[in-house]
Amino acid sequence: MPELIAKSALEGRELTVGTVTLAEVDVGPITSIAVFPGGAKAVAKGLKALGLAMPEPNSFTEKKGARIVWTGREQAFLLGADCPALESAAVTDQSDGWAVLSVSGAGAVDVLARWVPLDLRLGACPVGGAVRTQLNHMNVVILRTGDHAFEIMVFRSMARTAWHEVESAMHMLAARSATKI
Amino acid sequence: MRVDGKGLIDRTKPVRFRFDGKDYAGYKGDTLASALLANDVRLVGRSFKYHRPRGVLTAGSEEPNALVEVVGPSNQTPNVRATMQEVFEGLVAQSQNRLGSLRFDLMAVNDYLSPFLSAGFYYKTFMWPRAFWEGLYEPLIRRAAGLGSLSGKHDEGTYEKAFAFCDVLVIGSGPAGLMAALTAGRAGADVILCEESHVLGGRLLSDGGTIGGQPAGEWVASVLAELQALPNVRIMARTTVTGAYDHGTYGALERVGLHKPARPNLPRECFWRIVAKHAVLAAGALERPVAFENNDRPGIMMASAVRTYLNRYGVVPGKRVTLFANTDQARGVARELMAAGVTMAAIIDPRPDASAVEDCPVHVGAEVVGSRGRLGLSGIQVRKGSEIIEIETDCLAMSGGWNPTIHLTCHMNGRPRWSEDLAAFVPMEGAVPGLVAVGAANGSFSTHGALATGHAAGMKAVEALGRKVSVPVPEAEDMPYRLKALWAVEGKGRAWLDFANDVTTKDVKLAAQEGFRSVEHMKRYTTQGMAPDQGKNSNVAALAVLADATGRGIAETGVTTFRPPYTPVSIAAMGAGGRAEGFAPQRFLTSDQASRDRGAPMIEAGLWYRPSYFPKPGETTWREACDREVNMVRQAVGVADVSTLGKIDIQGRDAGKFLDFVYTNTFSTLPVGRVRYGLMLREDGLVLDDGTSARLGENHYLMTTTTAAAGLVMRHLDFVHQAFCADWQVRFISVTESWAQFAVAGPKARGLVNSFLETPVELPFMGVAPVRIGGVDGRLFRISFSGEEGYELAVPTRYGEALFRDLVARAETMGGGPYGMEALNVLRIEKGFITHAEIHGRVTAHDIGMEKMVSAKKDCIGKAAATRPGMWGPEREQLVGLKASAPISAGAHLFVPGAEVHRETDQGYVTSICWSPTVGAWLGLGFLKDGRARLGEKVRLVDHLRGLDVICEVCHPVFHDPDGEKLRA
Amino acid sequence: MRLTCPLCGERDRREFYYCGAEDYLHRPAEGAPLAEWDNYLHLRDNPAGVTKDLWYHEAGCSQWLMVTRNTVTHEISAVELVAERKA
Amino acid sequence: MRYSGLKVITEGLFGNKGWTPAWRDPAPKAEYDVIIIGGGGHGLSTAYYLAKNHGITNVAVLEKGYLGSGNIGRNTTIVRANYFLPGNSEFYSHSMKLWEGLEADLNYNVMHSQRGLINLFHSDGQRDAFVRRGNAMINQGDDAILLDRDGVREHLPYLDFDNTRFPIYGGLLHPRGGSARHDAVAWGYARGADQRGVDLIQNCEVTGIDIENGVVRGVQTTRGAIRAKKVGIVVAGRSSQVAAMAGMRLPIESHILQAFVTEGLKPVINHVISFGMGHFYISQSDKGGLVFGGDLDFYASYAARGNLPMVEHVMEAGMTLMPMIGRAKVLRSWGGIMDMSPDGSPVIDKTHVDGLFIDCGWNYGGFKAVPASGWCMAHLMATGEPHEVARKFRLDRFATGHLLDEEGTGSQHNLH
Repeated sequence: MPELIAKSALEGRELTVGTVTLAEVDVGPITSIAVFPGGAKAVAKGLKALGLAMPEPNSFTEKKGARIVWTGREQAFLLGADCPALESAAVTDQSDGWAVLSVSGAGAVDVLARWVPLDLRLGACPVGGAVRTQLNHMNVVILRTGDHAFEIMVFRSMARTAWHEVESAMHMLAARSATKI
Repeated sequence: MRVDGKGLIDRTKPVRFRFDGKDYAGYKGDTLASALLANDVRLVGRSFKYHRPRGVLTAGSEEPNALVEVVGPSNQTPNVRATMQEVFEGLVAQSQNRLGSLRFDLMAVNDYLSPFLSAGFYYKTFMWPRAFWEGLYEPLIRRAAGLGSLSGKHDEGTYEKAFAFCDVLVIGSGPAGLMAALTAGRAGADVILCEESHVLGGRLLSDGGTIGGQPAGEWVASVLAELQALPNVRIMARTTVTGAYDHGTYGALERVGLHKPARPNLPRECFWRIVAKHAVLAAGALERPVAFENNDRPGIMMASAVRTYLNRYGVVPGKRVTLFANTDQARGVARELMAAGVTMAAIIDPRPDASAVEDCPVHVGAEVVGSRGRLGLSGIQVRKGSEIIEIETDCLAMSGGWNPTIHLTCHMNGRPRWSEDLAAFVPMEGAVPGLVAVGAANGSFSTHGALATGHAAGMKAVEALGRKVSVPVPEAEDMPYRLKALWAVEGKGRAWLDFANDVTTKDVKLAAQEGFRSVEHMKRYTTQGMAPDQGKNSNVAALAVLADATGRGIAETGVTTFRPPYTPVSIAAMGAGGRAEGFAPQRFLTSDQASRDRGAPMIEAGLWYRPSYFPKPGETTWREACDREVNMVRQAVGVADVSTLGKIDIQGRDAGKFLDFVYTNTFSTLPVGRVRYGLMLREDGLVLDDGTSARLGENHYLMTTTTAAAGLVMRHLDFVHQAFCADWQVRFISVTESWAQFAVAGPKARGLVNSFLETPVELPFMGVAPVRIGGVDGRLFRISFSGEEGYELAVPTRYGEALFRDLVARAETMGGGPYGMEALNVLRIEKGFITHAEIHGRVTAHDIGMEKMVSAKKDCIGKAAATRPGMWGPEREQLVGLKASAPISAGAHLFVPGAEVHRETDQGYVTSICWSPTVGAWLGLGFLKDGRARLGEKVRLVDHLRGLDVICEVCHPVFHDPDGEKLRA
Repeated sequence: MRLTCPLCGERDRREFYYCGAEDYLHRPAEGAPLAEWDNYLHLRDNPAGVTKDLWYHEAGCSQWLMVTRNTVTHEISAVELVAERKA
Repeated sequence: MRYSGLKVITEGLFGNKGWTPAWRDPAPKAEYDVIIIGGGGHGLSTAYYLAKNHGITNVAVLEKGYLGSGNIGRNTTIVRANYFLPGNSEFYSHSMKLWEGLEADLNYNVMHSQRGLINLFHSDGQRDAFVRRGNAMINQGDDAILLDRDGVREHLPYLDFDNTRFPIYGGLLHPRGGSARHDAVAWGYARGADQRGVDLIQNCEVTGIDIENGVVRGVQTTRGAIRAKKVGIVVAGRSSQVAAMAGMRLPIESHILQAFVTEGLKPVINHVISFGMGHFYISQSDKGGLVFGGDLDFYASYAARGNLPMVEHVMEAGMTLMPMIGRAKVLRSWGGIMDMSPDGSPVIDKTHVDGLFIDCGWNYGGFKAVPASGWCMAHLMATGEPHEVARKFRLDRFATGHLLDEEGTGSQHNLH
């Protein structure tokens, strides 16, 4: 039985238009951690091994390449590291469920302002922010990874639609700035 | 004509454009209206009903008359306001709503028939003979109605939508708006300043005067320079705030590329959703026309518009101008025109105590009572006391005072307040939470009033934001607004209120005469205020005429409802992104490309695309492929991608208990490694969804839902969990996207599957086990939707395409191959399995013969409501199988053979059908009254739409392998 | 229209799904008479004024929210998590 | 005064001075035989048919605002008889027959125009559901034609057949479907009822219902108390408030439905068209405006105005289905208050109070039901028995489980 070849949702696409770069990102394994009622302490202990803890709402923390992203009530996604055994939490592999797109560059906020019903300017969404919201009609998790950088997690089967929509906004924004009077 | 030394246009940049086939030239910064007036073109349109000649009335977006079609290379835009369309090189526009040329419009015959076309005439006629309404009258009316024309071609233009957030949204950039933006901006607040026009400054650009000792234009330039330099201030020109919605949300339309030739990716328009903590409405006021006989001729314009064309565009609309106005402010127009060398034929002021001291003849206590000039004004008649004076004039500037632009403050059903001394409606305080009106929009008509109230509103917002700032208010004119309200001049002839819909004071009086006394009845009966300008130029005067005709005050008569949008917004802008495939996300299977490579047509299944069938060379119809695929599964082995089914991972000590609560049957007793079919009800007792759930571990289940109900079920589980058992030890998350899952079905399925497993496994029917496939951890289920021995092989999605290609290739070596949705549907019908065609939301467990699955030992969602009497009984239709030798159809209805075919004799309906190569007959599933008691009977299947009338045999839904030996082989 | 999710913060209405009045939280006990189920599923105060209804933060944290809201002005005075609501 | 083309000419020649009021504006009497609460389409048609069919003319219609100020004054004006459940199909079929004689009956041009209604479908599953509906319509005696893709293209060439998210598989054509001028329907029935002696009393809000040991005696209003033997509650979106005055809790939730009209355009759409994969239906009025709507805003509300998310969804649906309307500009948007019921079908029934009747639950299909609703409510109030075609519109059907759920979406009020 030959080895099965793996394929990412967008096969590593990358595109720059104007000041904005759009690219598929490999964030490594993704594991959902959903704490059972009363299980917070046990989970905290389990996560200490990675130097991490369950994050505050709308934020993510990073330690040595491993990120823990808030994704709901007593729920988080562990990115980029294998999840330690946590007996008082529901641990579920989500690695293949999501495609991750990075949107970076000076115009990144304006591009996302075309589709995301949230204020993504630094003041309202600082680096280390993680928000569950919409990109047009798709549910997404948006991580603020830099002053001019975001990573957007979207359902893998919808990756092409997400890419198309961000790309169309990039072209329109570039056309606007090219015709500034 | 153009005058020198005036206007903010760029005279170094001439711009050529075309109107109604003739070429003209204007300058950069001109609007189509100003450029046409500069070329002495006065006739620009025709009115809706009487097709009377229409000329430019205003200089803003409230323009009722100068509506044109802008013709692009591949499309055209109707009803464009010439007063807002900036000219650009190569602009092509044409007049609309005419039969023949603009000068000789055959429809103008209506003007002579006007006595018979009074308000509401069409309610009283066109009723005889009955067939004539749709045959003759209506088609004529429809062809005559409407203004501009759509091209009928798809709109290929680029449009966008965007979100914006701010502390303070300032609407309008006149003195009040600039002052509010400056105050908030200097305090460091996050400000957005929207201005409808392409230049900022509002009335200051037209009325001149001085602010803080410097000319108004210079003050505007200095404030704009400061605002542009502030990083916390965003200026949005060409952006109209169109609607006020809940909780500080505002709609706004930005004209992005309409003033340029089309460019790739440059949006024509952008529809903004702006969320503001505080909003300042500084939208100014709209000047009011006066209704007098034949006050609608081209050349009769608003006084403020004449002033704007002079000072912003260096254009004078006439050579001998007259002014008819009832305020001191309006006199400025006459003085500035004379200063620019234009002849002022006369000033007519209805106020008997008005000043007569001007550099031109002044008639005080006088009124204009008529006008002449078919296609453009040539003279007016003035009545003073009993004397009638004839005056030659080609441009009459008129002003009946000002209406504050209060629209946005009334978008939440707030009614404005009538101010007796201003003779105008002013906003009601707090009608829209967070929105405050300032300047002329609030009845403060002087420049000082605007600056002071704009500053005050800015300070209020700054304090509310916890900031501090001190900004001096520069001094400016504070002329009192002394107005003697003049709505209509007494006279016999027709005096226009609504220039576009041709509604005169006679029509309003007729409405009152016929009992339509409410202002809403008057509006609908006369269509006053229902034209493109939505009554901006006529509403207040019309209700004043109605008040007089019904013996009530204006305040008591009241206004009609203000509704978004403030000015019309294109469907393409508000629908940006919806065009073509943008309307909804596309979800692709990992096997998508592999299926397309094999020529499989992909069909929409919810948001997913799934292969319909896999045609082989020589096969011309889908049925040929489908029959082959069915036989292939029955006789060899078939592979199908079933990844679209919803998959929900459920963990925790109480997971079993939780499933018992949402499913009718019991799952807490399911052994680890086994799978069970579950039926899920809505709380109203009807079937929500069905599917298999597997127990992977002591506290670990995997629920499968149908493709269609995946989202619905997830939301349902969240509700049941959070509302009724939030404290249980159970958590769940969707893993639909994490697994690629393939059905392998047929007598050779086990051989195919085992050839992929690193260590073959003997799975019992309805069993599940972890497996290793090609170095990858997967799962193997032994479940079957085809009725054959069947498995479902699941691997992490990244390996999906690879596994599918290998499975199909190997299946083909065994006489099998891929099968699509059509074959899958035939297989499941042959086996009597249901889909949402059967569980369509009006069906109980009893109806589909599954009442025994409703466990008596435990409660579950929907159990109680399912016991309602109407949910049981023989009159309900029950699931049955149907067999026929002739083609049958889904959607047909069932009758007792020989009975009359009518609703009362209807016995049921057909939900799914197929030609079954396995059984060699047409098979169907459907619902029949008391069906289970009628197996073996004959029923008559009637499909009027497809012309089918077939006798069928009623049978048990499971046609193939009823005892399930193949499943358990 | 905007709702403030207790976890995610203030969000545009488009992120939420509305299912109905707060009555849905008071599920009749097992064996309750059908009249109680008619009340639970169908009959509503449907006030023109302040009411409590149920919203699901579909695009956010997937929490069901109990919102105290005025059906005439759309003013929202309170939002709490159904899972953590006071009894 | 009879209306006719001749009358329009003769009056026109004499300055239109001769036209008399379309209805009187009487003050309320102390007592009537029957009081109808609600001067909208259903209230006025009920009063008209009480007088015309049953000779009961000592009737008052009490309207808190102006006649036709509710949903009849703002809707997408669609008239259709394309329901498929027994209980609904006969009712709307009856209404359609009444529509077809309405101009002559009322001597008022309601501009009912049957230019054909097409429900589009975009999958085999949707086709089968529409075939079931079409066959039910024909079994009921109405008209339905199944169009394939090319059949739709013949009628509606401007739709996007090539570059759209959900391809058009075909459509169900309901040739007798169409539209009418909504205000004219209210005014026609008002004039007809007034001419037969019914008192139409505006600016008269009902503030209480007088009941003595289980029997209705009359109502309290802002213009004094009025006694009556029979009282009908016909107030659509406000049903819960008025029913509460009689101690009743209804299976109703009031919701906002937005609708839109564009600036006037030359004729470009001749049918009523509904999109199958999103909330969008459209027709073009005789004045040239495209009149279209979508779905509820989906939260309970009496604000009679909506918010942007649903507006944008409707526009996006229009753009994917018929991008040629892109450059038509929305002139006005409004919101009506829809009385949503747990199965999407109405209630025309007695109540627990003797002499008190209820007509509500019209969701957003009330306009096409105006004639039959009035006909059947008048029959019920006059005879005490439900009319044959409205027999299933019982108030207790939700408790008993005899549902009429056309959408099949269950008891959640806002899903119909």
